[in-house]
Amino acid sequence: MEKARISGLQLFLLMTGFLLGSRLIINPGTEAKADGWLAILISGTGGLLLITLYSLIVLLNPSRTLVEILRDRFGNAIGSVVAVFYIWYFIHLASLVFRDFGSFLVTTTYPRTPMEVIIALFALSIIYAANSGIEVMGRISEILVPFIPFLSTIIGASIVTTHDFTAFLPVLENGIKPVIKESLNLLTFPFGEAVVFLTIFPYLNNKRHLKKITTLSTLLVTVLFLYIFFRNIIILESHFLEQATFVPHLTSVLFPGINLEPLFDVIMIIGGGIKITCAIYAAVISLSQLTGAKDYRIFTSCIVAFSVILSLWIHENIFELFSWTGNVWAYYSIPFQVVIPFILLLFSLFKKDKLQDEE
Amino acid sequence: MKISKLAILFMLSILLPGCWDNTDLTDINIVTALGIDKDEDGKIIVTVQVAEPAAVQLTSSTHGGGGGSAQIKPVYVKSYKGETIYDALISMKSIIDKRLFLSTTQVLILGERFCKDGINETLDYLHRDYQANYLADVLVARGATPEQILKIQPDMDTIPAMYIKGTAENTAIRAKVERKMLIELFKDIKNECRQATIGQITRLDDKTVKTEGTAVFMNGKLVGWLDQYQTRGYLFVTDKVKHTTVSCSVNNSKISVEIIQSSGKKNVIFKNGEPAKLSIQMRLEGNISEYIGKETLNSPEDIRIIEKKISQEVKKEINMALTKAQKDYSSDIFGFGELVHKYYPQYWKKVMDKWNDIFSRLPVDVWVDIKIRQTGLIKSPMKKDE
Amino acid sequence: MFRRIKKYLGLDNQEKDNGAIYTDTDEPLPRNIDKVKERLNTIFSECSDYIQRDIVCGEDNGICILVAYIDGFVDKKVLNQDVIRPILDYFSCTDKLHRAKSVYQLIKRCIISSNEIEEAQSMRQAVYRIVSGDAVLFINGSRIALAVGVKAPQGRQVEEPDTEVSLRGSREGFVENLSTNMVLIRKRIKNPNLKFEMLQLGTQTNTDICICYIKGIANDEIIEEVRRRILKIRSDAILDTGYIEQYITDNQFTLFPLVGNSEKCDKLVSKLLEGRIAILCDGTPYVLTVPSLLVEAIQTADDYYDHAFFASFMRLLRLLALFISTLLPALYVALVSFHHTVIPFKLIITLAASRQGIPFSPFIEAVLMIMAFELLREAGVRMPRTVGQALSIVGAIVLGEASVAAGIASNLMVIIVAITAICSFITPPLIRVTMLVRFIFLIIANFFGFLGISLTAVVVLIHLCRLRSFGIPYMTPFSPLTMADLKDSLILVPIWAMITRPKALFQGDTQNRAGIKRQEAAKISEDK
Amino acid sequence: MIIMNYNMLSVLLAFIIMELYNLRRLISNKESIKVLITYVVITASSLVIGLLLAAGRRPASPAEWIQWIFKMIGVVK
Repeated sequence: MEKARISGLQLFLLMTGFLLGSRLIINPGTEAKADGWLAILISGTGGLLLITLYSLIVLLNPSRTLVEILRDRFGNAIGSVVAVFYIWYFIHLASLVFRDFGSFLVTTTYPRTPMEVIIALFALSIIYAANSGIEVMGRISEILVPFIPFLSTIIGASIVTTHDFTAFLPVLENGIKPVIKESLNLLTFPFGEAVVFLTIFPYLNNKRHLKKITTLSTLLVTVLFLYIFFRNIIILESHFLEQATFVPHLTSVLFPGINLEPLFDVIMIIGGGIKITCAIYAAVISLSQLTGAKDYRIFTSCIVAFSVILSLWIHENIFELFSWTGNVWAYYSIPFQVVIPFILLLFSLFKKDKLQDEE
Repeated sequence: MKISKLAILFMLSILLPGCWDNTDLTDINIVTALGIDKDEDGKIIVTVQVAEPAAVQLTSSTHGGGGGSAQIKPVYVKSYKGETIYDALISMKSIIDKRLFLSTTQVLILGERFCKDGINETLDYLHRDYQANYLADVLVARGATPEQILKIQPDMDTIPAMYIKGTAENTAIRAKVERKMLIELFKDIKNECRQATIGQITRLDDKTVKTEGTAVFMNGKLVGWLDQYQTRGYLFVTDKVKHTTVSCSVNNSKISVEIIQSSGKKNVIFKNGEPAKLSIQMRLEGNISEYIGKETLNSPEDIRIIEKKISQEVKKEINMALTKAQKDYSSDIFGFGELVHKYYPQYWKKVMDKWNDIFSRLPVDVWVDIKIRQTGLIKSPMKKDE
Repeated sequence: MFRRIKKYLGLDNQEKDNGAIYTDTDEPLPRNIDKVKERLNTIFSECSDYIQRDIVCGEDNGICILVAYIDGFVDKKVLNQDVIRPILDYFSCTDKLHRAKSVYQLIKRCIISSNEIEEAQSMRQAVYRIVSGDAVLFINGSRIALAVGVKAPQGRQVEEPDTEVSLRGSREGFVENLSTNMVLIRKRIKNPNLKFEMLQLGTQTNTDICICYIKGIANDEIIEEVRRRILKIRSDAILDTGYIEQYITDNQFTLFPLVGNSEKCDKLVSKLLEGRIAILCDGTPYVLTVPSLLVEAIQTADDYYDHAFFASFMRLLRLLALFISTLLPALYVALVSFHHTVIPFKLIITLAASRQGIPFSPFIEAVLMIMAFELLREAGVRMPRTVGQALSIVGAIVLGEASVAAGIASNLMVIIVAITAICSFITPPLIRVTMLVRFIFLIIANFFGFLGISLTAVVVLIHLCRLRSFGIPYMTPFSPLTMADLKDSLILVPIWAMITRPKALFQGDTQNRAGIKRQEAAKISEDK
Repeated sequence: MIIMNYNMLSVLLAFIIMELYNLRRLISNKESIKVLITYVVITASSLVIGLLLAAGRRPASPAEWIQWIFKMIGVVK
């Protein structure tokens, strides 16, 4: 484990950036149409529970990262196998964000630039960021993450088209089912993805504030999602939302006189960058602990390269990407985000005394 | 060492493939206006109006002087036929020199025939293309093709598109034309609860155009027009009036009242689970801007009389618009359907497809309340003292 | 790497040493004056400025003294008055017998009226004393030589530095003479806690280096670190603080200055009072300060003397200038060659019109213009001052006009390069950094537009966050966010509200140590 | 005749250079054989997949496998 410490504020901002991440590109709660706000509220509550679960695990296993906890609780062999799955999951997560990023830019601004080049360019800066270590990541998030809410607010502040403040009506037009489905989607992307932070929480300098930090971060993200959702639906109406490929981008070009698209690109680079960096960092740290490498940095470039290739490989076109993230990702994530952490928590609770005796 | 490594990689990744999206500003044609029409065979005719930046600057700086004899024209207009809009635009490259750049489109003019065939599906390209300008003004050309309108050479502005946009903006403030941006048109198209309307443009001569009136659509097809007064009535109901002047005559005197604030509220009143009637409530505030007549104007009662008269006038306009929409076109351009959808979703699901028929049968209750606040710099009208 | 090469060269030199070249050895001083003379003559052979003088006096000419010094280095009048005359007078007047042993003590205690007397116990020390400007007295029969400080005042007067001009505040700048500089500092901090640690660096030059700090304010760990790094320097020559800077900087592969420098006394003193450590070097007016943070680039000495509102506004302006000078050309290139959708309609007409007929792409155009500007700037700096001014006028007006008229550059590009140039002058410490970073941004903007710019900006930010100056993160107080230090960053609070010293420079408790500034603050409020 | 995607190849080339450089450091760091094997396996697999992608012979992706598995279980329709 790196000998580094991050402050509470840094963790808060890092986590907020992570959770906002690529959800800023893909409108939160589109599938539930006008009921998206309900889905956001439900998933926000669920996310709060999940993230509290993760922080509890870390609090019960102080200064241990994911791999060490897994090995402690499940035994060396099973723990290592589960850890390998987690590493795969983190890489997969990073590659999905890479892909979102790539398709977004290719669609909106760089139609003639090949996606692989854009992703590779992004990957280079990710390698640099991940190699800098968790402390620098915390510091960089301190500077960059506050831009996200700031810029999002600017984009929403004055848009020329007519506003319809009742656009979110009627409530539950299509029944509760799409709302549940959308909240499941939102719960697993992005809230549940915070399982990545099982490798980052241990670096917090003052563990007493961990629960407060995670709760605040989740709440802030939920509020921002609600804001973005209402902004979009008020400006664009619910019928329009489902049609657009990248809804927030659409709202950013509706500013009178000047086009705010570059601001949106900046938001996305920050959010997506932090998300990928966290995922890559988690994968690399876990891998180096699993193999017992002295320096985690040797794995960074090869993991990033792999996840770039994976991001190009994994889906053939944008529809596959969206339908897969919409339909499969939630079920695929549940074991990683809910089941295993829950078992870990149970194991940690029951074996707590025994371990303390050993220490 | 790490830095040098990164630097090498950057150079490699940059220099090997080259740059893709790098286009110089001098290599694009700045499209100021776009016209879309159909010919008899159902092919799409796309007209572009392209600005020549250098010429624009030259003409605007030496405007009125007219010194240069062989000046380049600030804009040129070209048309081309194709199967789709994109097809026509791409094929047009055979007669123009540079890539067309659509993001600067200020005005989009739709031809009458094109609108009659339906716009719902055909405008897809303008929605899909990343360069499309969602804030362009959309107008329907009446009695002329878009090409004829775009070919005007106005005295007032070097770029015709800017001139057209200016007139539309002007008239929209007067509430005599519906000013529709592309994004709002798309919203209308997408929204099944209301029907689209687009402002109307007509050509007067080769130097002037007039934007007044509104084109009414029904399921994406042009079905008719509203004249300027009906347009205002329609705009009153949809709460899009900003400043306008309503005139009327009271006892041989003519009064113009400037509306400074207008808020319209529409409602669908349900009885026994069925819509019973539509209600429209208007609250207006205005100032007297002109009074030609012999009466004095100094007591609150005088104001009351004017208020009543003006409210009747507004009511008349609203009723005209409603009659047109209900009886002639049976198209719910006001968006009453939206209210039904939002507050009575169960009922809406049943009648979704035949809402426009239901709408045209419903009686309407119009209620207008106007308050006149100020009378300008003088109180009583101009006349000789007796 | 350079250190390695230097070391290598240094070894080479030592191998080549033979009798003709003086080497540092701890040979003792010979008792016999003739032997001393012989040795000194071999050491200073072919040194025409080396002068030695025999004094023979006393009863039976029993006392032989050799005075050795470098011509021009010592004040001859003082030497004669304070050293040689008293000796001669004393020994000619007294009839007492003097034994050789007591002569040394006698001369040291009773005869020489000069204040600076030190003992040199070996040949090495004696030679060092001679080359550093003292007159050295070798007394026959004594194993200890006396070094008398009779240095003639050298170098220029204290004057206002050209590099850092201030509108308000002290005009005194440092000079080349180390002791004058030390006096200048001491003059402002009349406190025994102000420490000067002297060191000699450079195997050939034996330059005096001085580490200066205020004990109790500066962090002891950082002082120790500075000492450690300076002592690690193995070099032939230290000609300027710039040499030291390159040796002690934390990161060799960064463009950003991790060691600050200043020529102004009041600025340096305020840095010392904030807990920074200064490194002075004989022979240069530039004084290093460590740790140096990025935020110092937008701070000037004037800020603190002026009203806080104006100062804060100026700082925001300077930050803006920093951004403009690095990003503006790149943003322009990205805008003109990639993001036409972003430009407002009326502007795009203007831009396109100005680009009409320009044969180069915006990137090439920008590179050409910026290059031309950098050449002009360099020429202006290198030229004699009067010529330099003429040159800059020629460059700015004639070249700009002509290139537009010739259709090589667009009007807008000239404007942009001019604004960039002006802004780059606003933050002098970063002027060379912004120059290079500007090019990096420009190149990447030409290939990837805003995406490239923002990614590079993020990489630069990460780089800045990675940097540390003597253990202090370079981006402090912004990241890690130090709330207490924000009072002196972008926004400057009035001087009476600055009750604590920069927290980032301490690891320990700031409140206990924050005496001096607090007392100052209290004094000011009392005076009011 | 294989049509190669040159952009993809150049990206791959950049990564290969970086990873070879890294490999040198890995060896000089005297990491364990386990680390070396993991490193080589990951690098080689990304290289192989990258080349296949560049050649336009895209193998079935993990996403498709996962989807297939879920379809077998019956979670996803």
